[in-house]
Amino acid sequence: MGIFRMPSLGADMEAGVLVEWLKQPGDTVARGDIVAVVETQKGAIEVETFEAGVIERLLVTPGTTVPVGTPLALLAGAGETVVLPIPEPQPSVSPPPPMRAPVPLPSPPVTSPPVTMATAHPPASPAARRLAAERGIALTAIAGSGPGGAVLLADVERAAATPSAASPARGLDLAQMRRAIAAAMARSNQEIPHYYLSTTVALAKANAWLTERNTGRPPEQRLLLAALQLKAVALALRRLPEFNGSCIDGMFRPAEGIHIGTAVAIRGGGLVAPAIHHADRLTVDEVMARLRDLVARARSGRLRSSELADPTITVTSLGDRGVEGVFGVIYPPQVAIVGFGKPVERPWVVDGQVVPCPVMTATLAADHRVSDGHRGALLLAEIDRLLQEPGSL
Amino acid sequence: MTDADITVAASSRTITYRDAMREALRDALLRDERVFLMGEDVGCYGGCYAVSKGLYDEFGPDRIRDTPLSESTFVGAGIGAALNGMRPIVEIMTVNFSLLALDQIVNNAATLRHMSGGQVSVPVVFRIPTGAGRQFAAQHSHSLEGWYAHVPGLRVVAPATLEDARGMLWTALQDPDPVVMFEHVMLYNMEGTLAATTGPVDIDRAAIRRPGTDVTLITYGGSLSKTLAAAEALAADTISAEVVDLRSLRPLDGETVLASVARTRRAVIVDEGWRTGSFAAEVSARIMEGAFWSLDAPVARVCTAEVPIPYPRHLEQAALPQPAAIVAAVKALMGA
Amino acid sequence: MTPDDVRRVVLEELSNIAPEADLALLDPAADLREALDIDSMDHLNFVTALHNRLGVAIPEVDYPRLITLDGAIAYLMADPAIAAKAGIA
Amino acid sequence: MSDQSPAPHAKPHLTRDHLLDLLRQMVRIRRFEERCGELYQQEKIRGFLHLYIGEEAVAAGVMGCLHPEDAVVATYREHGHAILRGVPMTAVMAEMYGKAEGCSRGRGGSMHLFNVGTRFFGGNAIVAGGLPLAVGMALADRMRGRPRVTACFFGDGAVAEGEFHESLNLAALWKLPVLFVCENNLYAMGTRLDRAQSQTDLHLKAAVYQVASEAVDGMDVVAVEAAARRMTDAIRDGAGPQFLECRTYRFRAHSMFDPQLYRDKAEIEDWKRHDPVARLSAWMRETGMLHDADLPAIERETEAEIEAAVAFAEAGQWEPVEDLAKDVYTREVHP
Repeated sequence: MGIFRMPSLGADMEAGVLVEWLKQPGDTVARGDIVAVVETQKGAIEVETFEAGVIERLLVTPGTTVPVGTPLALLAGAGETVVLPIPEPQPSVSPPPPMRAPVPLPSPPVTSPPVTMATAHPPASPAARRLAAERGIALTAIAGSGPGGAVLLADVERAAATPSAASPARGLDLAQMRRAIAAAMARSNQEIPHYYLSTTVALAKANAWLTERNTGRPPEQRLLLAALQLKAVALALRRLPEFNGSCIDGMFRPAEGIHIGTAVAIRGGGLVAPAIHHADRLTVDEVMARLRDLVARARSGRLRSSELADPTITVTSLGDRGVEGVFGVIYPPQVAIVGFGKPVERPWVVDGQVVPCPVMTATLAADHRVSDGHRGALLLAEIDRLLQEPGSL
Repeated sequence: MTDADITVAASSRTITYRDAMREALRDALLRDERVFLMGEDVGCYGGCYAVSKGLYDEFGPDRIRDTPLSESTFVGAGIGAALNGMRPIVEIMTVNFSLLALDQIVNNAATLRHMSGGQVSVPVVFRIPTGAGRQFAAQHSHSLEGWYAHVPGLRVVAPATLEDARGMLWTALQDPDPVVMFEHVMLYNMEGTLAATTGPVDIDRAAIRRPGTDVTLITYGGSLSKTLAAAEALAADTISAEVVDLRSLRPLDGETVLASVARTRRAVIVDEGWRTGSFAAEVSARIMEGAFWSLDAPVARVCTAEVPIPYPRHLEQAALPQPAAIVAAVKALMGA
Repeated sequence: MTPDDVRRVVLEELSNIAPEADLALLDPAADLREALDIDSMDHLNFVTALHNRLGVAIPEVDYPRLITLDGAIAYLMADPAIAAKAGIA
Repeated sequence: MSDQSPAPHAKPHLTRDHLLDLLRQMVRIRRFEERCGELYQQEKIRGFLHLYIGEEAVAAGVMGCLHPEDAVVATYREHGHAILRGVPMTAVMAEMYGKAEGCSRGRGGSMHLFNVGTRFFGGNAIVAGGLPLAVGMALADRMRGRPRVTACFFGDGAVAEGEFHESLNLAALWKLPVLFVCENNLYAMGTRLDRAQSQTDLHLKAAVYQVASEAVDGMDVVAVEAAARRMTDAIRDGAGPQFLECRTYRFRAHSMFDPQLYRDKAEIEDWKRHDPVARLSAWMRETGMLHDADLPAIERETEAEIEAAVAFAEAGQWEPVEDLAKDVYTREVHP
């Protein structure tokens, strides 16, 4: 005999409210008879039985909401009594096969595995990011040639153009660089009669000026002592031009512009001295900006050849670490090289009083064929004087 | 009828998406006598999806107008009434039948203002049920929101939450231009709590339904729940997914989308339309144009397979975007 | 941001400056300039990167507090800008 | 089942055998639809389901007048038409389940039954969507000089669609061999005819387009058959399109999920007094054409046929998901 269940009356009907029984226990029903009224979100619908028989028992009282398939009443056939099957979990109709993991539909054509490297700050094209990640190059070390300075694939390829793993520095062939320096230094020693001068320069005023200038400025606009040093040398050369030029076959030719080659140490060894062009015409801020740019590109091997070929003098500085004094070797065909040592605290006589004062050793190595000690001393003195009036640089 | 008469007592109540939409209809009919509802079986029958059930008895046949099965004509008539001072709400039974009325919507509703040199505007709202999921087979399962979002002159919105179902209609009615509001058929039974005071909401901005840092999941309408489910599953794999509900397809709130992608650097778009020429393609193009330099991976799309929707349940589900496919797309972007 | 987040940013920037250095072996109490051969320009770039990614001011007077890795992390964690940040820059 | 003999318009006398056959066809539809209603409530059939109970006389009357090479275009209420046209009940039931053995490989379901073998060109779920198709098929027949008829079934709702007017005009203009069969059951889903049509005498609408048209009692299978035969003969004689308005009534809701708020029960009961199956069997009994054993025999045969169809559907396979994109194009195309 049968069970009369809550029917599914619509595609999106999950449950129904039994509103009213139209038949009572004991009533006989034929196939198609209306047995109950069910309320759905679309209104009350009369529900028929598909089995004939006698209503044995009503299982749900009017007003209750039950899910589709729930037994609502028991029907006995002629003379039978119905045993309610133990309410095992309502076996909803045999569902279609359990959904296998969705078949890989023509999924989006993902090209190479995407890069998951730390997202560098500067904008960079996805292609650039991917190659940089593969080659272990930090995007921050690459100045981009794309719009807004974005790093493009070509930028990374250039930076990545390094020989075998030997050279840790990116984009630079240190072995080849070593050979070039060696050749230049050897020639310098053979051809250029160096004479050397040094003097001690007080830095109190320069440091005070720098500290005052840097307060309140974000880091990228702050100045280093090196910028003042370079500008001082450039202005001093205006008054003593014989230290700014080249000497070829013993003949000195003064340079039209003051292009100061700034010695930059390369990590892991190596040295380059790219030029800051017309350093004398730049403000201190501009000198600093050029310096920052040159150091960054030098250390990532992205210097333009023109920048390496045409300094008219070289300045080498040990910064705030290293030793007090450095005597350079002149880069042929230049005729002079200025050196700045590590600033140190020293007793210093000011207005007859001995006070602690930061000082540094400034040196000059020059080509005796072109100049002599007296003019060299004037140059160092002029540099010293200029550094005592940092505001005028 | 003043505003005061429409306040609702309880602080918040459980309500379905369908009831929230009905409340919005009733509220609009009470507040503005220019508003009337027109469509097939919206009156005596109570609405194909029972959204307007009971309104016929309350407002009568003049403002709850059953129409013959003449989509082109009654949609055109709605546009005409809007031209002439009314604020019609035209219910097109499903997006599948709206194809018969596309000419009126595109060549009249969307075009009249511009074509007339700004002399007229068409303040009509089209409510259109959309989407698949109930085995209604190919002719009754389309998702064509992207077509409408292509047409200048139309605004297109897709309420995916109870707040939007309750709040978008009034704002759309205030808009002097035609607004197409898509209601995904799988949302009608969605139940949840809604504050009694919820009123009109904006229809311009996208909403971040779930903050995240590793990838941006962009979706709208009926796919929102599947996208949130995918985000949940990704969280278990320590992938933090941000879910952006576009809410409006035209205009598209590019600002919110691009800001999110700039932060997460990856984007997956979930759209029940077919991939080729889908709305997801438009969103992907805008990301490529606006956030290219921030991208760490190609923009991915999870769309409906390019087949007429089949009747059998297991094929229909295999064709439609599913959380598992969204999770797989994200993992592909993360190189996992 | 957690100390781990800050540590990750600091080490990332140090690796940009000294890519060949094995930061895992870095003694957190050592003077970074000596350990990683950092000159004044490197140091300025390091401070600039921290400023841009973490939004901390780092005036020159505070440079001495960035000499060691632990010192730098402690200094950065104490900065109000860090407490406000939700995630890694 | 259909009249095989190509003899020119041989008119079947209302013999006992012929009447028994009409009765058998209507009972097959009636029981099949009842069983589908039951299977839907047990969630075996999903999606939409539109039952033909009450309108059987129209399909039974018209199908008998069509030749094998004629064509049929129907609507989403097309189970009866498909079965009477010769589509095996097993294939139709399997399609209702969505099984791969279904007449549309399970992809169409209740509203989209197709069977090219019997030239049954489908149910169509868009109201009036089939009319332009029928006109086009008839155009091809006319251009190739093929003496065929295309029978196009649609409801009173379709009469409000633009396609109805465009199709009738085109068919009349080009004298196309189309039999337009309007199953006017008084309701377009929930909208009564007089709330949808200014002119409710539908066959007059067709006359305006110079299409020969006639209305007939859609609850009387003999009347429907006679009219349909007259019209198909006229079409085969080159008289051009014909329009047959069958005034009938559906005893069940529009579809499964319809509380029928739009009509009252008294009206349904009133129309049930014209039940086409009961009417034919009563008339045959009165004229001595129906013997006591006939109806029980028909019921038994029908029950057996339906049980076999359900068993066939239950045993059917689901189409493999890998075939999802199969047959989107005739030749493989990847967008």
